[in-house]
Amino acid sequence: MQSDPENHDPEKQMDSTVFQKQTFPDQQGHFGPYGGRYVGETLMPALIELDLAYQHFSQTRSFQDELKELLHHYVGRPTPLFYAKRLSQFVNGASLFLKREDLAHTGAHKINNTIGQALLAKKMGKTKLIAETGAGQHGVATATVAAFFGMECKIFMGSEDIQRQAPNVKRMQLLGAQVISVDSGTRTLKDAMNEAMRYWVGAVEDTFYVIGSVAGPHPYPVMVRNFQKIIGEETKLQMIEQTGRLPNMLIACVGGGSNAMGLFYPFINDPVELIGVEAAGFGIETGKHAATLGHGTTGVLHGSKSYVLQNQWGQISEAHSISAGLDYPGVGPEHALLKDTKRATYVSIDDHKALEAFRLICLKEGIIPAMESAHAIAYALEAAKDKSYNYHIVVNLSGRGDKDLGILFKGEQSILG
Amino acid sequence: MQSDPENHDPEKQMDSTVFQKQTFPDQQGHFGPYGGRYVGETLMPALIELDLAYQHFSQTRSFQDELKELLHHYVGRPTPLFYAKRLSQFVNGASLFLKREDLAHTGAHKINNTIGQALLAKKMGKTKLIAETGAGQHGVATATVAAFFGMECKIFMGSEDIQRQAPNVKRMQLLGAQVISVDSGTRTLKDAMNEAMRYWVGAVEDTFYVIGSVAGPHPYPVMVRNFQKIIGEETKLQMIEQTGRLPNMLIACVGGGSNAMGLFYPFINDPVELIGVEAAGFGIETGKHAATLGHGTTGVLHGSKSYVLQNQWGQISEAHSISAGLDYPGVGPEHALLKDTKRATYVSIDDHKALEAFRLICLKEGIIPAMESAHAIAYALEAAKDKSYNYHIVVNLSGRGDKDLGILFKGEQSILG
Amino acid sequence: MNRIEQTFIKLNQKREKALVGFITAGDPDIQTSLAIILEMCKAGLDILELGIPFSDPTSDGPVIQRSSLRALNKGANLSTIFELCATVRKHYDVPIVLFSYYNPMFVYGITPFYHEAIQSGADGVLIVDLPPEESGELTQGWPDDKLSIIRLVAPTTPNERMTQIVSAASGFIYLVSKTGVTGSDGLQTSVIEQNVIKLKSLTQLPICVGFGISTVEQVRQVSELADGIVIGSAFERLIETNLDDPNLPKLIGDQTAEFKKATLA
Amino acid sequence: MNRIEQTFIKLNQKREKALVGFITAGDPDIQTSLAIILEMCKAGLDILELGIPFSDPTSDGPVIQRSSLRALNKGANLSTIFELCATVRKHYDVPIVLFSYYNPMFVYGITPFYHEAIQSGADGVLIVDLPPEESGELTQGWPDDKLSIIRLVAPTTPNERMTQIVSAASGFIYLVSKTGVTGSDGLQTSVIEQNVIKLKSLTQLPICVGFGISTVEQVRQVSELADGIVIGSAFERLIETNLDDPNLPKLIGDQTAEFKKATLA
Ligand SMILES: Cc1ncc(COP(=O)(O)O)c(C=O)c1O
Ligand SMILES: Cc1ncc(COP(=O)(O)O)c(C=O)c1O
Repeated sequence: MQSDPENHDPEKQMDSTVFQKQTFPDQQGHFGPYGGRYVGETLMPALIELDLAYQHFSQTRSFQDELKELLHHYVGRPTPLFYAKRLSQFVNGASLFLKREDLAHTGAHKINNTIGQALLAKKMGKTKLIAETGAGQHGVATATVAAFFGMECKIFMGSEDIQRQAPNVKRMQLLGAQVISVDSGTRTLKDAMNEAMRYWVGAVEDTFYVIGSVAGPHPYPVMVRNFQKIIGEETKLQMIEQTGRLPNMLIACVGGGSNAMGLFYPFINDPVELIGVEAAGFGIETGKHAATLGHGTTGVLHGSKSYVLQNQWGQISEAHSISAGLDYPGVGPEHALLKDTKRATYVSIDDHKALEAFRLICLKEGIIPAMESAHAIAYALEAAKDKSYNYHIVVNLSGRGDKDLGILFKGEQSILG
Repeated sequence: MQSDPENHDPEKQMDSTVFQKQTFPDQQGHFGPYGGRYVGETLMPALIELDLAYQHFSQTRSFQDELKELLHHYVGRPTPLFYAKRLSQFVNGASLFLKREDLAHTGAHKINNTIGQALLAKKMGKTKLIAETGAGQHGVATATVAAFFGMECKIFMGSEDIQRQAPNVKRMQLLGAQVISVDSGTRTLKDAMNEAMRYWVGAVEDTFYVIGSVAGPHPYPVMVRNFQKIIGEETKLQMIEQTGRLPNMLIACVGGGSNAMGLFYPFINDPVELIGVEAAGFGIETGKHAATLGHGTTGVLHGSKSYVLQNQWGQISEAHSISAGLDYPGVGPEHALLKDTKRATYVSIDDHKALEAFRLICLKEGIIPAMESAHAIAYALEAAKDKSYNYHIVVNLSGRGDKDLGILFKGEQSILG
Repeated sequence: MNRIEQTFIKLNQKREKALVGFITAGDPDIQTSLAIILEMCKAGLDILELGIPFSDPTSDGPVIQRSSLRALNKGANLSTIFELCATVRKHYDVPIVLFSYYNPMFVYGITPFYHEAIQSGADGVLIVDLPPEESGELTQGWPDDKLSIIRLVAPTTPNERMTQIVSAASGFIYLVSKTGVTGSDGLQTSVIEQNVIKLKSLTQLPICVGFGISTVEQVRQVSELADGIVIGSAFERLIETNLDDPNLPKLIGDQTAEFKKATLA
Repeated sequence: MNRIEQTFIKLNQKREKALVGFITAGDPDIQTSLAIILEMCKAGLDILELGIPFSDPTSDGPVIQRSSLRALNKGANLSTIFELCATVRKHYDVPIVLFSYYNPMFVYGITPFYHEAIQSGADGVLIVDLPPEESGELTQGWPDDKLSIIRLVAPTTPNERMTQIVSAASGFIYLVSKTGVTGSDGLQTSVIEQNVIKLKSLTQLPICVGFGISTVEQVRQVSELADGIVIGSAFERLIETNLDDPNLPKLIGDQTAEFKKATLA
């Protein structure tokens, strides 16, 4: 009963050379058969306005200068690219480099995007920001820029995630944002996003919805990717500076997919392997996972067409991951295209392996990573194994793990043993 | 009965021009009448060895290169210097610039020092690190570099601070350090330091004691200041780059005094006002404060002579501050000299005002500061008031406030209201 | 001429307005749902909007969210819903509009969906999150235009865009009364009136107004402005508060009759 | 010749070793402390090390930390301690060494301290955290050398430094038996022996060994190597475990007598 786009979408036959001939998305936000705008009519005009405003302002010199300035002096960019000598020695294979998004203001890559969107909101004359959040990083990053630009801010967060990522809730509150607990559905990121969209429908005139990943309706996937691509741009320069050449492989975790797209995009036409790592949760075989690209099917969720985790009737499934930021049954449409064209490869890492990698990088490099990022590291450790040291792998350390202390400790006892 | 050094120390008559004629400390670690080495004989040889090793290695090219490299790629230096436009507009006086040590790896300036000391420990062939910690930031920074250099690590922390700064305890544990709860005395930083020194006496052969501030016996005050002075060096370059000239005033909080010395030192012979902000706790008049320079007397604590909070019999008093990192009845000896010569001015800010400033910078700039740093900001807000916008004040944002969420929230309720 | 057109012609002649009733298919279960619908038809419902429950109904307020959840928990799916539709069709000639989010249709398959819908007697579809821009895939997959495509116009829709929307629509136009999700409070009749007037200048299609209409008085007010009134959350709220009442279908039927009365001139 | 020198000469003649007893002045309170000291002297204590309690005793283990705290909580301070010292002096001729951290002395005032100490009959000082490098301030503040300055040598002290230390010392040399704070466990007689031999080649001063000596057997062992044995934590532990016993001074006296016996050749 699954409508398989392979059958009626000729574009699905594209291979990875397509990126040399064409840029994505098209005018309507389509990445091949994916993307687009699937929202209620109330929101359509807002999305069209947003698209035009984004196209206009993002091209102006003043917007670009202001953004650059903020990224440098406020966010702390460029973030370092760090050769992880001890981790590399430990795996005794490829050389591992870490892109240190954990050092960005608020502790993750998310702020690259929120500061861009908030600046756009300001230019558009919007006075209020809303956002959904899973791990709370996007919520904190949005609350931060809202405070910075003097805007009102509401953050929608699943009540389960509020439990899992308590410190981030407090941070948002200190930053003056109202955190709205979402009790519907799975009480995680998916439902927070549902609720944010519902709220937006009623407040669309003065409210800017700051989506936190390369998901959602057009123009969000392209806009967020463009705000995040600074990660890859810096990485490229830094690798060339530090090693004299491009890396062989890039690895990033994929929740909605923004840190991965940000890292991958500037390398899309380079001979560099791109690997996205999804959360395998309790294990793919248990069905309790968040490997949307690896084990999902085509569908429409949160305003765009992409891969989703769903049952045969098109009802969205519950995702599972120890990491709230990956615990999402959807994924950005550009990743769907990268997968189908085989330009990128998507793998998955379960909770257990992510915890092991988490532990390892704490102990070997003195860096406490976000649980999300630990998934990328875990896969990097595997990928590095049978390679030589002159094979260079860049792993996006998308965030720091302070927010995860709660899930890592039951009372005073660490679950890492 | 107080022995007042003014009476028998001719050096006490020095004024601030002395810094143009002389550098401090002398060979034995004296900053005028302050500093020195007041420790049991068991430790003296270790301090002498450390002094020689520090003098030797810190001059070598390989040490300097390695440190520079680590500061850049691992710690994330240079940290930004950020013009706080909204805060400046709010006070409507001087222009405020924030030195963003909160963006350094592990979230505070402390790592500038621990990475230097750990590198030195490695060169000296030591295999174990110990440290005291108050706010936990120095403990985390030490645990971090211990993991990084593959060394064993023990962190001594007062049991009251373990309560106040719970997230940092977890971080240290994740980084593989053993956190040793200190139940003696006031159960805060002072006693953690006592206990670390005691432990060191018994383990001095293979163990390097990483002191976290410009306190302790020689060579710690000079060594820590030199590892921290990168803060001021960067600030100088950045101010000149951003404003074309030196700032008018520098403001930093003073616990042991390392972030302040690090900021001040490179400006010591420049026409720049230096202001250290101590914690006034419940208020100076209540006697429950930590304003060592402002309201202490000369004494010997933790191996060096400086100002201390003590009673008439030379028994050390309990310090009080909402901020664990300032809650210390001693202070680095170089500050004592800066105070006596009037080269720097020391003021104090109580818990209440620190909280207000904390709140303000959260809401105005989207930055959650460490409670320690909030003291510096609070004073900056006052100092800025009657000045014009072309009076430039740099405030050292010594760390981020993630660690302080516990003390700011009682249950789910923020004490900020 | 399909049943929707016929209905509006008939109503027009009788100088009545259309009462469009939204019911989540399968809430609280398929059997009761059928009983409810039959009672509604008996009570004079003009058009049935049969909601296909979706796990993530982002355009809906809490009442319809909960009704969708109840239906899904009792196993409602497109297969049972087409059966339900066919059963209704056996008893009544009421036009049936299948209301859906796009994903359940898309996953079922665009073309199979079309055939099953026609087969079970449906007359139109209203796909809440499928704007004209994204409709190509659907219309290309459909062999003909026997299923009307009801389109939404919102208070935020600019004039040019209205033109574009109505030209892609058939059956009737669903005018969203206000910005907000279904079941939101408050009714601004002046806004509705303006939008109806604009739409009337653009299309011959009947205009039905929905979102947040829940009282008889509101039905009466909107009846003076538009060709039809859509009631959804009000019915679902009644279901929710009387879940254990064996008389539930009758209650909904009575409510339908009351609303219907208010649509008479 | 002061009392310390006289004592060692006498002991030497009797072929005995010195039993040096450390007691925190004012623990558990000034009265009991006096009673304890008098009993110790009666039991044959050779030298009294009278500890001035300090709030932050970084060279001391938990036993002496707690004893300091008890004394401070009961109000012990330099004024009451000088009185205590003077009272002991009235009854006994035992040499009294004031043991202190530098801060209480420094804050009292170096010169006033000297005069009060002499006045109350003290014979020397041992300042645990004042190395020769920092002693200038103290010696410059003192009018003469009537108060012996006992200096510490540690197992970590290199040879050259030993020379430097002993040349600044008077009274006796306090050889720290091991790396660690007071009250630490374990005794390495071979290390002690080596250090005593080294020191003997550098100075004529008697060598007393302390830190971690707590049993009669250990006293016997160390007596064969050095000129005196310092016992501190062992006494304080006895105080701590018998705080409520009215017989406490006697208990300490008995223990002193036992230790003293072990110092006889
Ligand atoms: C640190 C971190 N990494 C990764 C993610 C996943 O999001 P994305 O895939 O959009 O980068 C999150 C989401 O919250 C995050 O906080
Ligand atoms: C963020 C922060 N600032 C300041 C301090 C105070 O130390 P210092 O005066 O040595 O900079 C601390 C100590 O823990 C700290 O964590």
